[in-house]
Amino acid sequence: MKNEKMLIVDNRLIAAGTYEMTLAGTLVSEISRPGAFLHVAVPGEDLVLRRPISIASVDHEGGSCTLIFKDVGAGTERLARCHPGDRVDVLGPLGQQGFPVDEPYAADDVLLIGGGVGVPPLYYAACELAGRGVSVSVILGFQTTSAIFYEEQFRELPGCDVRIMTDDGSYGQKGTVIEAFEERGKRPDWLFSCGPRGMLRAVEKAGMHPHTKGYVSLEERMGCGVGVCLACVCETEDRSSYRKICRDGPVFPFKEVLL
Amino acid sequence: MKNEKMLIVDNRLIAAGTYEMTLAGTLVSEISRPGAFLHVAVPGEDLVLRRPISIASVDHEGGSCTLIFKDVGAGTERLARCHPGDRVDVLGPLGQQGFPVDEPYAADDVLLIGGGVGVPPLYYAACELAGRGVSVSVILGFQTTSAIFYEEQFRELPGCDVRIMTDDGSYGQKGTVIEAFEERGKRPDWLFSCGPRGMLRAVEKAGMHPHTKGYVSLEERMGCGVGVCLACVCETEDRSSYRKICRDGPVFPFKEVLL
Amino acid sequence: MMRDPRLEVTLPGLPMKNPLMPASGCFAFGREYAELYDLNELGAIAIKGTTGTARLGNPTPRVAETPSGMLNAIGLQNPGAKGVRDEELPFLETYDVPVLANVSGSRPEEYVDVVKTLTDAPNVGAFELNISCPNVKEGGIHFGTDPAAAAELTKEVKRVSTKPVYVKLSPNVTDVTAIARAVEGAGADGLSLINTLLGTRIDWETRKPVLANEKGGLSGPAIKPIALRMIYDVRQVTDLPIIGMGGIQSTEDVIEFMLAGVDAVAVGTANFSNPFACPNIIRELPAWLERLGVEHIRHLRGQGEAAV
Amino acid sequence: MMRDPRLEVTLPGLPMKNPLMPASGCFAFGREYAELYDLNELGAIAIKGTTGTARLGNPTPRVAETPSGMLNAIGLQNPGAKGVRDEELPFLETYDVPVLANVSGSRPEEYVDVVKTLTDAPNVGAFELNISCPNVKEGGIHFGTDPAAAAELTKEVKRVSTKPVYVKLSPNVTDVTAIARAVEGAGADGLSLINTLLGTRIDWETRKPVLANEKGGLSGPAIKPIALRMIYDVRQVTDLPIIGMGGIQSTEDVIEFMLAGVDAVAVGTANFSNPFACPNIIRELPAWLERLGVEHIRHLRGQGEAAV
Ligand SMILES: Cc1cc2nc3c(=O)[nH]c(=O)nc-3n(C[C@H](O)[C@H](O)[C@H](O)COP(=O)(O)OP(=O)(O)OC[C@H]3O[C@@H](n4cnc5c(N)ncnc54)[C@H](O)[C@@H]3O)c2cc1C
Ligand SMILES: Cc1cc2nc3c(=O)[nH]c(=O)nc-3n(C[C@H](O)[C@H](O)[C@H](O)COP(=O)(O)OP(=O)(O)OC[C@H]3O[C@@H](n4cnc5c(N)ncnc54)[C@H](O)[C@@H]3O)c2cc1C
Ligand SMILES: Cc1cc2nc3c(=O)[nH]c(=O)nc-3n(C[C@H](O)[C@H](O)[C@H](O)COP(=O)(O)O)c2cc1C
Ligand SMILES: Cc1cc2nc3c(=O)[nH]c(=O)nc-3n(C[C@H](O)[C@H](O)[C@H](O)COP(=O)(O)O)c2cc1C
Ligand code: FES
Ligand code: FES
Repeated sequence: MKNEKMLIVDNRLIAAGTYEMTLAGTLVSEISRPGAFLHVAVPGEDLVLRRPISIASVDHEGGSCTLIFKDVGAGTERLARCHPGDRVDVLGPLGQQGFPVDEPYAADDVLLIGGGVGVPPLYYAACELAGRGVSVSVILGFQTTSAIFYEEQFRELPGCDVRIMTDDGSYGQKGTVIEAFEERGKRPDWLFSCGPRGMLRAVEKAGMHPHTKGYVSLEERMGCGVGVCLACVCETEDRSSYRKICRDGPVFPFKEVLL
Repeated sequence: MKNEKMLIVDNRLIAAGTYEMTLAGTLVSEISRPGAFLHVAVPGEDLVLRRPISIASVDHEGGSCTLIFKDVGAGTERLARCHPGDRVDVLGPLGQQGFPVDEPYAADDVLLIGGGVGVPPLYYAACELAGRGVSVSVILGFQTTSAIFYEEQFRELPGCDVRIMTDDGSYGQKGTVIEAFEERGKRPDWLFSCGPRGMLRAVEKAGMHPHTKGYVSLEERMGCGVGVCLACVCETEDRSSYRKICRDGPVFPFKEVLL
Repeated sequence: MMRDPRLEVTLPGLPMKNPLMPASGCFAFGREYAELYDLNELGAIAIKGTTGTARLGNPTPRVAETPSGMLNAIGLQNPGAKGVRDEELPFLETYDVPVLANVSGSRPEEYVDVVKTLTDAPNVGAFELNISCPNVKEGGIHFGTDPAAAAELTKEVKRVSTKPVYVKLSPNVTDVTAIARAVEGAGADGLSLINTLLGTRIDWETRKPVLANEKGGLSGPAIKPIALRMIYDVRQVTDLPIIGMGGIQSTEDVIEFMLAGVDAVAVGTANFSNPFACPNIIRELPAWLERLGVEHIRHLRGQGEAAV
Repeated sequence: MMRDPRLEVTLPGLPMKNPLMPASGCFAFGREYAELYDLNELGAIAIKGTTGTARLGNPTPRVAETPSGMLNAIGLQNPGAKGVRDEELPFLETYDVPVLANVSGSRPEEYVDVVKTLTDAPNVGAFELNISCPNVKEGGIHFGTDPAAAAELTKEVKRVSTKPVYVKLSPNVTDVTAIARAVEGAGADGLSLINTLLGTRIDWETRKPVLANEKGGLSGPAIKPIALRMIYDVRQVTDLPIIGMGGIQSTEDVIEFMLAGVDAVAVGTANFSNPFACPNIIRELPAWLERLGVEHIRHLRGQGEAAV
C-alpha cells in the first residue's frame, strides 16, 4: 500500500458516461491481485472522502494501470474531467483478498459474470487467467448498447468466450446475465462475479452448486479504505459477525458473506 | 455589473509572489473607473467567498483587463496556479466610486502614492490621467527589489515621474513613501493613494492640506461585494455612520472616512 | 418569467410563486440584486433583521472564511423599524413578491415595537422572529435557547401582529424540537430553521480571532447536514410550515430540504458566491420535478423520512 | 524519527513526544496505519470507543459525504473491553506511545466495567469518556447533554480508575461550558472536544436518509470553526488540559487549535483522506515553531484569546 500522486496518462470516454483512466506511478509495482482497488482522492478540497475504484488492468512493464469508472456523482464527475498530465492522489493497492486467479487448472470451467461497472475487476481477472492458459467464459450485462465497454478486449484474450446481454436487447441478447447463466446449463467449477447487489444475489441463487467455487466482489460506502473506520462492513453468512470489505475483501467466497 | 466565466489569457509571475493575470470577457466593456474591482471566485468548491482584486488596467479594444495580485493565502495561491485557457468566475466590475480621473486639469499637480499590492489601481488611474494629458508624479513603496513591479510601465506613460522607495534600500531610495512625500515638499492638488492601512493613515497625516483633493482606496474583508451583506463597512470620519467599501467605494475622499 | 403552477406554494401570509426566497441578511432590502435580475422571479423575500432603532453593528472584520462556509458577525446593522418601513419596504412594493420581515431585538418590547411598526405595511406578508442571532451580545440568542422565553416572546408578538408569525430557531441548542414545540404552543404560525452556528477562527499571524467580535455565525454548505437533521427532527414533532435554510446552493439541495420536511426554502450565503443562485434554482426546478416524477413540489415535503 | 524537545507536552497520564494523536474511531487499534509508518512518531493514540461487551454496530451505509465533511454512524462496533485488553492493547505495547482508551456505554455501570477491565493495562495512560456518541440509541449522548448526568458518570468512573480520566464533550448542546464545569467539579483530569455534530443527508433518488441509521455524526473541516469556538469558550472557564479535535487537517490547523487553548490535538477524519496526516504534521511542526518565534509549543496555548 502506497500513497502517491499518480500521473494521468490517459482519460477517455469509452461508453456512455464511462471513462477509462490510465495511471502511472510506482505503486503499480505493488498491484498483484485482481479485485484490488485504488482509493482515489477527488480533486478539490470539499470532498473529503476518497473514491474506491477497482483496478481493471495493470501493465507492470509500462508502470501503469487502468481504471474504468462511471460518472455517477460529484466525485466521479470530477475524475471524468481530469486531463492527461494531471495528477491524482491515490492510496493503494487496497484489499487483501482478490479473485483467486492462481488456483484454477487449465481444464477447469471458469465463468465470469459481470454487470455494468462491475466488469472492470473481472477483466483484470480474465487477463491473469488467460496468461496462465486458463480459458474463461464471460457473461457481461449492460443496460443498452451505448453502455457496453471492453467487449473487444475480452474477445482478444486467448480462449475467452464472451456473451453480452442487454436489458433492452439493443445489442447481444436481450435479458439479464442470470438468464444467460441459466441457459448455459452446466455449473462452472469457478465463478467470479461483480456487479450490482441484486445481480449478485440472483447469481448466488441461480448458481451455487456445492462444487462451484464462487467468489464475489462487493461494494459499500467507504471511509478510510484500509480497515480502521469500520464503515464498509458486510455481514457474514451466519450473521454472527462482520467483514471489512476494504481490507478483508473486496472479494469474498459467496459462502462467507450475506448478500 | 456582470457575472461571467472569464477566460484567463495570461497569468505570470511579475515579482516575488506577485502575479499579473489577464482576463478576457464581455464584462470588460463595463469597466470604466480606476478603483473598480473584480470579485473573483476561487477555483474549487470549498472556498465560498470571492476575492476582491482591483483592476490594474483595461484594454477595451482587445476586450481584456489585467489584475495584479499577491499570493498571500489559500485563495490567491489557487489563482496563482491557474493557467491560460482556464476560466475563472468573475463578478464585476464592482464599486461605484473610483478615483476621479476625469477631474484634474492638465496643469494640476497630481500625486499617486502606492504601497505593495496597492499599486495596481493607481496604474489604471495613471493610464487614464496620462490619456487625458495630465502628467502625474508617482511614489511607489515596496519591501525590497524582488517585490517591485510595474516600474517600467509607469515610466512609459507620458509625463509620468516615478519614484521608488524600498524598505531595505535594495533599490531606489531607502525609506517609506511618506519620507519621499515629505521630501517632495509641495502639497499636490490631487492625491490618490492605495496601500496598507498604516501607510494610508500616515499619508493622511502628512499630506492633507486644505486644498488637496485626496482620495484613498480601501480594503476590507468582503462577503457579497455588492452591498447586501454589510461585511465591508468603514466608519465615516465623524463616526456617525458606515460606508460600504464594496459599493459606496472602494475609493473615498480622505475626509469622508475614518482610516 | 414564466409562472409554473407546479411550483406555487402557499404558506401563512406568503403566497409564493415558488418555494424560494433569499434568506434574511443575505439580500439586504433587495435593491442591489434587483440590478441583476427581476425580483418578481422570487417566491418571497426575507429582509435584513430589523430592530427597534437603527443599529451600527459590530466593528470589522465582520466575516471570515471557513471550509465550505463562512463566519459572520455583522451585528444586525440596520436602519431600524421606521427606516425600513419608510425607506426600504416602499421599494419592494414595486414588486409582486411578499416580504418576510425578519425581526430582532434585545428585549421582548423591542420585538413588539418592530412588529407594531411594520405590521401594517401592505407588502409584509409575515414576520420571522430572529430569536437566534449569535452576533449581538445583549440578548436575541437567549430567546432562542430557552423554550419558555421563546414561547413568551412568541405570545407577546402574536398579540400585536396582524400578520402570521414565523419563529427562526437557533441550531445552538441541545434539543431544537423542544423550542419548536414551545413556540408552536405559543401560537407560532410557522418555523424557520436554521440560523447560523456559533464558530470562530483564529489568525496565527496576529494571534487573535479573525473577527473583531471574536465569534460569529457559521453559514454555508458546511452546515447543511446539521440543518437537514434539525429540520428532519422538527418535522417529526410538528406539522407547522417550515422554511428551511442552511447551506443551500443548488436545486438538488432544495429537493433534499423538501424531502427532509420543509414547505419552502431560503438561500443565504450562496447569493454571495453566485448572485444568480435564486433565479437559477427557480428555473431548474421544473425539470427536477419531471425527473422525480412529481406533479407538484409540495408532494416532496417530508417524503425523505425513513418509514420506521 | 527525531525527538524534538520543543514539541514534548505532558498531559495527565500522557507523556507525549508531541501534541498529536489520532482521534478515537479514526485509527482503530493502530494495526493498519502501522503498516504505513512507525507509530512511535505519534504523541499518543486514542483507540476506538470500547464498550463492556463486543458490539456489532449499525447496518450499512454507515458513512455519507457532506461539503468539507462526512457523516458517520458506525455505532460503536468494537470487540468489547476484554477483547481490547487481550487482543489489541498488547500489539500497541510494542510501541513507546501512551494509549488514551476511549470508553463508551449505555449505562454508567458499563463505563465503570470497561474502565475496571482496562485500567491495569500498562500502556493505557488515561481514559477518555465518550459521553457524546450520537450513533447509538440507548444512552451515551444523554450523559453528554446533561451536566448532572455527566458529573455523576465522571465521579463513578474516577472511583475505579487508577488512570487519569478525560471527558469527551458533545457539541450538540446549548452550553458546552456548563458541562465542562460540571465534569471538572466531579474530578475530571482533562477534557476532549469536540465529538461529532448530529447531521443527516437525504438521497433524492431513494428518498431516504443516506445512512441506514438515518442520522450520523458530522466530522471533518466543516466543523472546525465550531470546535474552535467551543474550545475557546471552555478555555475561559477552566484551566484543565484540553485535547482539541474537529476538522484538523494541517499544521496550520494545529497552531490555530493551540491558540484557541488546547494542550494537545487529535486528528480524526483527515486520516482517511491522507493516511500520513499525523506524521506529516508532526514533521512540519518544528519549522512552524521557528516561523512563529516560539521556543516551545506549549507557549502557544491559549495565546489566541482576545485581550478583553
Ligand atoms: C471496492 C470497490 C470497487 C469499485 N470499483 C468500481 C469501478 O471499477 N468502477 C466504477 O465505476 N465504480 C466502482 N465502484 C463504485 C464507486 O466507488 C462509486 O461509483 C463512486 O464512489 C461514486 O462516487 P461519486 O462521488 O461519483 O458519487 P456520489 O454518490 O456523489 O458519492 C457520495 C459518496 O458515496 C460513495 N459511493 C457512492 N456510490 C458508491 C458505490 N457504489 N460504492 C461505494 N461507494 C459509493 C462515494 O464514494 C462517496 O463517498 C467501486 C466501489 C467499491 C467499494
Ligand atoms: C477592493 C479591494 C481591492 C483589492 N485589490 C487587490 C489587488 O489589486 N491586488 C492584491 O493582491 N490584493 C488586493 N486586495 C486584497 C485581496 O482581496 C486579498 O489579498 C485576498 O482576498 C486574499 O485572499 P487569500 O485567500 O489569498 O487570503 P486568505 O487570508 O486565505 O483569505 C481569507 C479571507 O480573507 C479575505 N482577505 C484576506 N486578506 C484580505 C484583504 N487584504 N482585503 C480583503 N479581504 C481579504 C479573503 O478575501 C478571504 O475571504 C484587494 C482587496 C479589496 C477589498
Ligand atoms: C452575512 C449574514 C447576515 C445574516 N443576517 C441575518 C439576520 O439579520 N437575521 C437572521 O435571522 N438571519 C441572518 N443570517 C442568517 C441567514 O438568514 C441564514 O439563516 C443562515 O445564513 C443559514 O443559511 P445559509 O447557509 O444559506 O447562509 C445572516 C447570515 C449571513 C451569512
Ligand atoms: C468514523 C468515525 C468513528 C468515530 N468513532 C469514535 C469513537 O468510537 N469514540 C469517540 O469518542 N469518537 C469517535 N469519533 C469522533 C472522533 O474521535 C472526533 O471526535 C471527531 O471525528 C472530530 O474530529 P475530526 O473532524 O478530526 O474527525 C469517530 C469519528 C469518525 C469519523
Ligand atoms: S472503509 Fe474504513 S474500514 Fe473499510
Ligand atoms: S461585501 Fe457585502 S456589503 Fe460589502
